[in-house]
Amino acid sequence: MTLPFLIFLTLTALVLGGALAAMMLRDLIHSALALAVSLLGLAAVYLTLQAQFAGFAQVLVYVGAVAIVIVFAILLTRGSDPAGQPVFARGWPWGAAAAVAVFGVLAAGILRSPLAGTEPPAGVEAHAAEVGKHLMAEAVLPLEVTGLILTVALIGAAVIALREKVES
Amino acid sequence: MLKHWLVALAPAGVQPLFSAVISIAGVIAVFATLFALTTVAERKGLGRIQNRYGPNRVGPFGLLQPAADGLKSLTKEDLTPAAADRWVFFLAPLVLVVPAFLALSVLPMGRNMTMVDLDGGVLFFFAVGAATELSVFMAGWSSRNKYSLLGAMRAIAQMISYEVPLILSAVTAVMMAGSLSTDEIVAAQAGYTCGVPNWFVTTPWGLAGFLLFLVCAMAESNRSPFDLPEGESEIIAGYYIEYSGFKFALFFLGEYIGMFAVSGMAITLFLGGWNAPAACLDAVPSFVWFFAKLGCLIAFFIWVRGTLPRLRMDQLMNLAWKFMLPMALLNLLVAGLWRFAQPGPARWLACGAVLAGGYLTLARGLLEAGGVRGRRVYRFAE
Amino acid sequence: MAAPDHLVASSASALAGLWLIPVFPLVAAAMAALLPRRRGKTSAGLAIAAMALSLALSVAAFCGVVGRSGTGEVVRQTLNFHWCQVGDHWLDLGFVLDPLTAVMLVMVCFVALLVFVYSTAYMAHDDNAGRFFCFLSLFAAAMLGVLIANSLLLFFVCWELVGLTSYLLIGFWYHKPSAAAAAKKAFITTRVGDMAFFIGIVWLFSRAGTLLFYADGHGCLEPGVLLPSTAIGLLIFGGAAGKSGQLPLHVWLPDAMEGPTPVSALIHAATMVAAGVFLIARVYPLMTPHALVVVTWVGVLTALFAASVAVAQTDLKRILAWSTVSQLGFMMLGLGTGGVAVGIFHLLTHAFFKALLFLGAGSVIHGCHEEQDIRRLGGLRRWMPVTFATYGAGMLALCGFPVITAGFWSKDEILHAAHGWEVSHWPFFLGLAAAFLTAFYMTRQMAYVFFGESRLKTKKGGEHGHHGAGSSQPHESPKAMLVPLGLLASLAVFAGFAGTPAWPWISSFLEGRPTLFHLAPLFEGQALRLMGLSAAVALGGISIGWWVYGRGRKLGSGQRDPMDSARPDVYLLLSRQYYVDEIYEWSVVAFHAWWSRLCNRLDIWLWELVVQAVAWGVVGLAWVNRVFDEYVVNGGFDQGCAALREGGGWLGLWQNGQVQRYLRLLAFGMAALTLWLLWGCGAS
Amino acid sequence: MTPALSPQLTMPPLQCYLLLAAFLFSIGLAGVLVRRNAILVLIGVELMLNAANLNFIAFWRFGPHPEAMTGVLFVLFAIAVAAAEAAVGLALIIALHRHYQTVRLDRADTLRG
Repeated sequence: MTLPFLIFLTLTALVLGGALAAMMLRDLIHSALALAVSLLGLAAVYLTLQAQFAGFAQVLVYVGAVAIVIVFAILLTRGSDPAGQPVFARGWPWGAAAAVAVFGVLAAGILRSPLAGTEPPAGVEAHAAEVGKHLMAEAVLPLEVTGLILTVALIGAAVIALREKVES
Repeated sequence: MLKHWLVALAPAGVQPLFSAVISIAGVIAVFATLFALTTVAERKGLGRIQNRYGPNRVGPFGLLQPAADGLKSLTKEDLTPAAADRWVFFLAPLVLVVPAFLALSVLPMGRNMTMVDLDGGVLFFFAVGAATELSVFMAGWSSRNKYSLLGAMRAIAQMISYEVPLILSAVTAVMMAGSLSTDEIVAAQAGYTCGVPNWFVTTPWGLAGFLLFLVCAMAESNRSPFDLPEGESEIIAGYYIEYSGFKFALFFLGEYIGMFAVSGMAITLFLGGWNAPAACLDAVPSFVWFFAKLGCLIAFFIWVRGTLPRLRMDQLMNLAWKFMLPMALLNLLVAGLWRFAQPGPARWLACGAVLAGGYLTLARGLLEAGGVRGRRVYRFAE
Repeated sequence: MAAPDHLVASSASALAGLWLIPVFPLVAAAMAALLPRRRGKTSAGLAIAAMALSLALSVAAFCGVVGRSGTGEVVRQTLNFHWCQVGDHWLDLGFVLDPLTAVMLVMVCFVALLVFVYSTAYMAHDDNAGRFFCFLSLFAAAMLGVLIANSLLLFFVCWELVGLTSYLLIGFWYHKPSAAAAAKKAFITTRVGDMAFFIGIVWLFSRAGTLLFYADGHGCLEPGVLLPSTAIGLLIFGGAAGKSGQLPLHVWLPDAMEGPTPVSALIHAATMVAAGVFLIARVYPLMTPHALVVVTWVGVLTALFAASVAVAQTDLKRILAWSTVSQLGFMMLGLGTGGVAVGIFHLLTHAFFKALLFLGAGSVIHGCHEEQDIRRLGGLRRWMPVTFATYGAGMLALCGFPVITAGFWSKDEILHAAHGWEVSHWPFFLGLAAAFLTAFYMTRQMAYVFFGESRLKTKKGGEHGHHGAGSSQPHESPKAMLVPLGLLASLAVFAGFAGTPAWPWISSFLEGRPTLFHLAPLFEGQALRLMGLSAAVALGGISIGWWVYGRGRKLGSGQRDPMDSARPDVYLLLSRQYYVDEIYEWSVVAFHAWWSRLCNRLDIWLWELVVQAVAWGVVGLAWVNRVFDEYVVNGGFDQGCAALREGGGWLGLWQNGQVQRYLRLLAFGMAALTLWLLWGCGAS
Repeated sequence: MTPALSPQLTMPPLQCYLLLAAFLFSIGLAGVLVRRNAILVLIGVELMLNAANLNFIAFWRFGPHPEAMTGVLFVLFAIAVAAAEAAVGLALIIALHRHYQTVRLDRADTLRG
């Protein structure tokens, strides 16, 4: 029971707890916040994996942007459905069963996989400079494309959300 | 130095932990005091600006006023609205304060006086800064109050809008230093050329970036003239309207710490961090310079708060999206130009010209968008 | 009589321009068709410009041919190309340029150009002038195509196009029922001839395997390719008769005068109706002696018949139409007895003076407010002297006034040839009679129209917007109409000298012989006697006509025609055109009507019965079928459908728009897939 | 924030991370499959994406060639794309809300067969 393992367990608890809460809670705002918590935990897990850059980006994007946007959406669509309705959709046990099945299969696969118990190479660290070099070297095309996608998504989201107003 | 001596006292096994604890304690102590001083300084400064005395009763020159306030807020009844969402209501101030302190942890306050030297330091800074918005929202939403919710909405809109130019203007410095680590950025600004320190602010792009960063910093820390979220005259106190007592104090603290943090980041990025303004002054301990610069910025903040009126919402958004963002992008471009053009007056002229042109066009467009053309009319009371 | 041998100089230089000749008017027609309706002037300009270009090109071609001629053999350039493949061999089209084509080209282009110019004035006040010039250009294109065609197929195509445009132009004023009827009549009547023509073409193709006229020794006109057969010749002559209004297909031509006068001048006097003659001249090698006998007889009979009918007509243009028919008969006579040169020579001269006459008549009609009845005209020489002079020239030419007119020489050639015909002498005498009658009725017409005093009614003044209301005075026509008249008049006088016995340029040109001038044949007894005879006949006709109608005698609607008073029965017969129309009415048309009625009866009583029986049978079967359907098939089918619908309903439950259900299925599928990957693949 | 953690301290083995990712993924999947609120479905999708990211990072860290940074780069791109996806998805949800006055997925079944 080394220190890293303890840290890992606590973070796992944070992540999974947050995720479960996000999925189970009745109040949408709560689930959004729980999501933020879970993602924060995940970012921490990245840090334990020496992927600092990814972790910080995770926090910046998810906690700083996505969570906020989700909250906005929740507030904007509030009051559309009367309260006191069942949280779960019809036939939700099937869904749960499906999820469980998937988890079972994945877990089985992971446990049976030959990769089990591979030792991590030592002294690996994702330095921001390294990441930047790679981003600018072999991953430059994906980078540009991502920028394009983001622009398109920005405009598209604005258009979709605006459409009704434009019509009326 | 002091720190190292203390650390040496500790048993070897727990030295890392001990050093960490010591530095954290030190930082908290220092900035808490700074916070206290700032509050009183601000009140007195505003008083002077508004032609009155300000606090001058408690202690000499009212210097003990903050202590009195703290005591008051501690002893005040801490009440929670019945309809409030207790947990969120309770968590919101913490979520505000903790990241603010975390953000402090990457600031180099002096030579080898960075608590945590991450190589993604700047990124980390902004990442934890993002938590502020969440906390503001939590506060505004959980207290089930129209005004607070309005304030929260305003605050989030404002922060999201201004975070973009903030980060973009910071990126210029990162580009130049070629690193995200705050230490290296400061190191990149060390040294002097013919007496002038090589702080980034001494270059055209650096100056523009610094100004942009400063404006965005004001907006991020909800200070006047960007204090719409807590505009007393409009929505009484904004998102923390329902908070009282110690939680309110925490919010107050959080806001100021946030201000310190962002000012510190401005210093780190553009004002050469803890570097002395002149070679001859290197003997002075480095953290002095850092805090001196911090003091100047704080004074500047107070001055602005006392001087400028509050913006309107549309003006706020116009400024963010129609001026700050394009300006920051242009500044990014200019930084690239600077980086790859060979040194000389030509470089200066070119970059300056580009920035000036962009500034003029954007400013004109902004004025037209805001509809604030024409001479200003002064009215004097008889 | 055709050129024994020919020299095929396929120098595309001369021929490259050749195909352009019809293309210009075609383009003009297309553009005019695309122009807005009101732009009559523009399309007129287009048409005239195109015609002028064609004229220039054809003159160039003509000069080229003249330059090459005189070598003792016919210079003939051809340009053939594949058109489409039929079975295993090609249908070829081609152009030919030989003296015949060249002469005709120049004539057609020249007359057409004059008529176009004339029409600009004549149709100036017609709203549809644009359409008019479009059709006219189209006609010119088709006609030129006929001339330069080197393939019977191309010839036939252009021929039919000519017929179409003739139809369109006769019915140009389609709002007049008579015009529409005349157009239909012309179309259908010529169609009868064209049917024969077409059968002849097909037959020829089956015999010769090619429709090219001349193709380096493989053309159907060239010796040794096929031995001519009388039947084919007669069939082709049927087409020619239809187009040229020979007996018994002449009925359409007089009615065709319903069209605008320029049309009558260009199409129904100068060019199209002459196309029949040209056809015979073109395929002369196919004409066996027996066929030529038929041609001769038909020609001469037509000449006499039409001339006699013309005597008793009272409509200005109808008289000219009948005289056209009779002159065409003369041409046929010339072809039959004298050969290509004789017929074509008369064709050319006739084209000039008949076009002249028609244009003059048009000028008269134009000046007298659309008055066409010669009994209501009169004394016009005072008001329109130019028209009078030119018309007189044309009239003399038509009558064959000795020596100084073209008609005299060409007709003299024909009579000469007829006299020299060894089969029979009758055509000669009949021709003389026709010539006499021609002179007679032309004199009559002149007397009616230009002499005596005016019998114009003053009622027609207001009808024409373009004359001031009430100005009932007949007036001279504008320049645009007079200039063509003058040109044609000069040609009507001088064209004849191209074919005098002393200097038989035309015939020698057509047959490729060098032309030499010596007066000997002119004064050689036989020719001299014949010339004297025809001159006497012409002068006699004129003088008798003058004796009967001239001399200031009272004429007009009030009085009966002198001939009428003399021999009413004959006059009636003639004026009714020998009742040919009526005869056709009683015979052909009546037979058709009877036959159709019979077919109708058969339909109603015989076939109807059969159909009814079949129908009842079918209905009975249908009943059986229906019973079977409803109680046997439908039962099962309905159940099937119901089952399908049920199944569809059940399946539809899957497609219930619930995203999450789809996703669940997806998830299960994914799980299953992964399982298979893990164990299924692992095992194998 | 555990920069003090140095690699020579033995880390938990790969399966732990993979299992965590699988569990996170399943939770997100379950949320997608059982919640009626479209926004929550979107949240579930985000969770699944993050599970995938975790896998990337883990494989990068434990993989034979960490210096290639493949996993990290992939995660960065995934994060960017996920942000875009969230924006568009939420915009869609808002449009849905405008159209049907609901954000319940089982109400938006216009495509019912």
